[in-house]
Amino acid sequence: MAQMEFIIEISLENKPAARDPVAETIKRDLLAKKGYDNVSKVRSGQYLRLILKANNEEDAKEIVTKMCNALRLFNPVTQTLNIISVKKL
Amino acid sequence: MAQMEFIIEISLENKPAARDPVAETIKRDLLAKKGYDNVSKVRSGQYLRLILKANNEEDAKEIVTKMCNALRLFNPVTQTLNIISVKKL
Amino acid sequence: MTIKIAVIQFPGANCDLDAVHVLRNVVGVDTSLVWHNHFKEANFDGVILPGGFSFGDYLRAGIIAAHSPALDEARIMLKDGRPILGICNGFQILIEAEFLPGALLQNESLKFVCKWVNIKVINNRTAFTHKMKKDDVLAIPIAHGEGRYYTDNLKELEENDQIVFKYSTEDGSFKSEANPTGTLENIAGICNIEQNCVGLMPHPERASESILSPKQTTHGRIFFESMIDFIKRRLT
Amino acid sequence: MTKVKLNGEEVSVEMPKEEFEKVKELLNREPTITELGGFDVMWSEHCSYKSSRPKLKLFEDAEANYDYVLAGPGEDAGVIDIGDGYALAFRIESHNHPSAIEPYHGAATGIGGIIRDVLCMGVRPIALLDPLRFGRLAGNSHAQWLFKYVVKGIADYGNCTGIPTIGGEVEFDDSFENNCLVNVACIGLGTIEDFKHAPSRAYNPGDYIILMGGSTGRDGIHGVTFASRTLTEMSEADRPAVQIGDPFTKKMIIEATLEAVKTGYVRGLKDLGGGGLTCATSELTGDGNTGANIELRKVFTAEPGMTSYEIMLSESQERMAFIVKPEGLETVLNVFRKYEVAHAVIGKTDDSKVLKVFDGDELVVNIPAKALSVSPTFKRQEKRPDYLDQLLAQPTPEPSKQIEEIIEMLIASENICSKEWIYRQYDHEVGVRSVVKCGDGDSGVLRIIGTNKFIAASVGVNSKHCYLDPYEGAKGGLVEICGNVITTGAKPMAMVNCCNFGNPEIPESFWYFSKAVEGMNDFCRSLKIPIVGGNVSFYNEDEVTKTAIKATPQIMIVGLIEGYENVITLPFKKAGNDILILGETKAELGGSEYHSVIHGIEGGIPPKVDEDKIKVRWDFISALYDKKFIKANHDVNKGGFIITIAEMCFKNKLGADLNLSRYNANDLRDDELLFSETVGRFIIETEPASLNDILLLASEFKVSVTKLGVILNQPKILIKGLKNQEISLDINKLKDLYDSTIPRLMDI
Ligand SMILES: Nc1ncnc2c1ncn2[C@@H]1O[C@H](COP(=O)(O)OP(=O)(O)O)[C@@H](O)[C@H]1O
Ligand SMILES: [Mg+2]
Repeated sequence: MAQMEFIIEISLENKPAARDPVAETIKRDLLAKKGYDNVSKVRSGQYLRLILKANNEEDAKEIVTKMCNALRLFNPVTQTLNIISVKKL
Repeated sequence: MAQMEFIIEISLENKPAARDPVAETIKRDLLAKKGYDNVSKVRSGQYLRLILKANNEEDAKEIVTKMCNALRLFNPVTQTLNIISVKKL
Repeated sequence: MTIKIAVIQFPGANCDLDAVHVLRNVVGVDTSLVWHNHFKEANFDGVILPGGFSFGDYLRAGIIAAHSPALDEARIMLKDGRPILGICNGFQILIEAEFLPGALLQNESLKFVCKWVNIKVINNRTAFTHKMKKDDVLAIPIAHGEGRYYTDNLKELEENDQIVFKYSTEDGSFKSEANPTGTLENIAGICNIEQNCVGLMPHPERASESILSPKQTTHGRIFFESMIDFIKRRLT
Repeated sequence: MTKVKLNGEEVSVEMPKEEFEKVKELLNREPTITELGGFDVMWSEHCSYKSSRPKLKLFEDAEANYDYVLAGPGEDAGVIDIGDGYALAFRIESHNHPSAIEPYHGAATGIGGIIRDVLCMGVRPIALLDPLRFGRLAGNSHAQWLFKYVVKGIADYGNCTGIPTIGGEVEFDDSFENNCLVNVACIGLGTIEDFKHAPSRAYNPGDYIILMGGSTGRDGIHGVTFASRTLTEMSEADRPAVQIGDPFTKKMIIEATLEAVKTGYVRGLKDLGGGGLTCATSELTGDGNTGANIELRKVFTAEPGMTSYEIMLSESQERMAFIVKPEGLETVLNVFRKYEVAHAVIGKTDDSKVLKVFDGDELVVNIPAKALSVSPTFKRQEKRPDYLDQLLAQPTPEPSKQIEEIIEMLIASENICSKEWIYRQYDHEVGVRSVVKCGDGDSGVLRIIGTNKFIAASVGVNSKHCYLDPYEGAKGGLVEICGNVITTGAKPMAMVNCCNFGNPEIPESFWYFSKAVEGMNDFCRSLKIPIVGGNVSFYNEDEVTKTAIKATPQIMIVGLIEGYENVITLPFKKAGNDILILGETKAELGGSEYHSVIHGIEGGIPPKVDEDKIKVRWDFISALYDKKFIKANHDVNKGGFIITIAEMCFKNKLGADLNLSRYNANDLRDDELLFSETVGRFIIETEPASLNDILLLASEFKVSVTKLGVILNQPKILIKGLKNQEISLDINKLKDLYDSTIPRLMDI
């Protein structure tokens, strides 16, 4: 089967217990700025977008998940891997 | 009109024409060296996920864009704000 | 018997020459600066992973260097009990390579911080601290942006006596103002269960000569002297 | 922008029409588009110094007049011989325009650029300094944003490359609101051999030309013409001229370059900065009296399909050009391979004196190698601004506040308070050389490992003084910065400067530049300080309000200390010791912090410099050092000498008991005596036992020395002998004010 290219977006986020100072700072600055009290929650993370070859969407997801685990792209003690989207290019 | 809660994901990235040394290094010094040469492109950024009250999806997008500008979370000279998704909670 | 120490030069490391200077000229031990791809454990009695910014610390401090072949070599040394010290970025690499448990997160202030601080010796039985006394307070500088230690298993760390140093005030108390980064329990350095591998955020190589210390102390030297002593005992 | 007809087609260039005609005349034909782009960039203000060059001629003779100067103005960095076989290179440069719109990457790539300038002298960069200017922080989120990200940009780049930022300076003033100044300086250390191995010239035909480092991209094309215009003239489209810094690649380039130079096969070295490959190849061959053939398609590009114009003019960061002996090619390439830095042999030098660039078979550049560097110059008009008379005539109002309150306000003011918020973010110790660290002395002091030598470096100038009198202000800057170096025990060795001014086409702005250059030149000649380099940044002018920044000729001095026992720090050491002041105080409150913070005025007559007196005073201090009389030393500047004394009390929580009745020869008002910014004064700590010897020596030298009081064991400053009242100040409170200002203002 011919492989296709997929564009896949992931985020690496800190687990709540490890705290998220970036998000905390944003929330604090928002409060200070006023007018943004409609924002109730903020989480931050690292964003990566990859283009890779795979057989299908499921395969692409699997490749990325395996790769992130094997390379420790995220530190499992404090971070989680979140696949945001997979699309055929 | 009653406001609803939205969950919105964004990434702040370097403009497409600008360099992305973080992504270039991940690709060259990590992925390629570890044999993941099926990955042809990497871009990196800051990921944010927010929960906020808004009238509708468009409104939610606008609030987030304004907020990022007001807090100077990114600089339009070198970066873009990319709205990944907006969903009603 | 001559003792040979390796300082690994990872791409982007920048305290490598500093460590070599102190080992050679201050401590007086035979030391080689070894490019990370060229490192062969068999030639060395101990290894130091220096501070700096390996691979620019892009993505996360230490993660790319953790995949260097040098770590496979170092793993052999880890297993057979030879001493391994990770200083600052070296500590981050040891964490990412899973020589040591936990994670080093961005400082709470989100800022890089460079200053002289005090650390208290919690475990003085490791390869790098056995010439110190328990509860000694050492003057030593830090310089990092990602040094907030975190573990989801503090209890185990404590039970195994793996906490080696904690930030403290000059008189040894663990007040929060003595904590420069928001690190868990003031933790500044830890070791493996076998105690031959130590990682810490502060820079002993910057605290080894009185000319560089605000109070003319040389506390950093004791790390390296302990290591030499540890190696000698192992070899006899 | 000018529209010109090139081979029948209309194209836009930055250069005026006359210069386009000059290009045609020079080539005796129409240029190709790639050639024209090269001229356009190389003849821009930023690259060619066309407005400033006639004036800067004053500085040109450093190499000839001082035997220890190895390289002077005109080189990528000034270089001096500091003995024991070591060479010290240093340079300062501006990155104002990019930083004003992209503070983080603008500042970061500024550091990147200055590192390259020093590296291409063949030496290891060992220190950075960063004099900065912003609008006032209080309630000003734009100024806060610029300040925060400029500091972060410098920190992230400097820290990552492992070069300590050992000092700097900052002022906050409304005139920098829309035009912040980000100047950066770098110091490099190597052996004299290293330096000789790496001239920025290609002297020999038949050598290889290697491009090494980052890939060449479309980012940053025409960055220098951007720096040669005022900000508001630009369209959005100009803005990607700000590039993304890559400190990791830079660190690899540093190590690979130094190792390559050590092989002995490198015969020339040049960084790629403004003007990119065009500038580097034409300067290497033009200055070396050779020529070259370049194969453009050998250049590794970041994206496919780049035109020859784009490749030749790209200002992509992190690139170096090497001239390598043929027999050493493999050895040098192996070094680059080890560090995994991208590289390509892009051509060879020859004896044609012509720069030829081939794009495949097509010859896209074919010009005399020297042609690009013979840019036209402009004789600019200068005119003293009319507003100055009125400003200078402004009197000092009677103080409406108590002296204590004034002192508290001054010490908490943005321009006087502690700058710890900045230097804590800088790794100022990497390299294990930092002996006097930020905040402990007026200069950073570094040891030279393997010797008993130390270098001291400081940078700064008082923009408010220069605004009122650029001639005296520039001289005053020299007095202060030399003073900063002297207080740590050093002898000033050489100076580099960075001239930040408004639009040179406006006569009033050009007058400031002209007078400042004259001031620097006159002072340096009479005090025998070689000027070994500089940089000019014009067009720091707000197009909307038509106001220029306050004139800011930044001055950097490097000094030398022989022997650790001669290194002096700022804090008071011991209660009971004497506090002396060197130099008299005059009623010189013009442009002072007192005027601005307390009275909200900018005028008055600023301090004047008396070179003869300064010279004797420096000689006198040197005599005191020889006798080991000085225990602490700090020069007096912003806010006057009480501020100086307070700063000396802070670190060791000591105090001062002062009686000023013996120190008012000029019968000044209390505010004049306390807050005047007369330049060239020092506060020193000495032991009581040496007082008589010191006073004797003072009368021999004919310098003014007065004992102001003694160091107290309590954190208090007591002042007697003023006209009005006795004053008591709490050091802990002052220190709190001093420390908390910037954190408070920045914690939005
Ligand atoms: N922009 C800066 N970067 C780094 N260090 C700075 C900066 N501004 C000030 N400093 C440091 O803060 C200390 C005090 O600076 P400053 O008040 O300008 O000195 P002075 O007392 O000579 O006027 C010095 O050690 C100086 O190097
Ligand atoms: Mg000073």
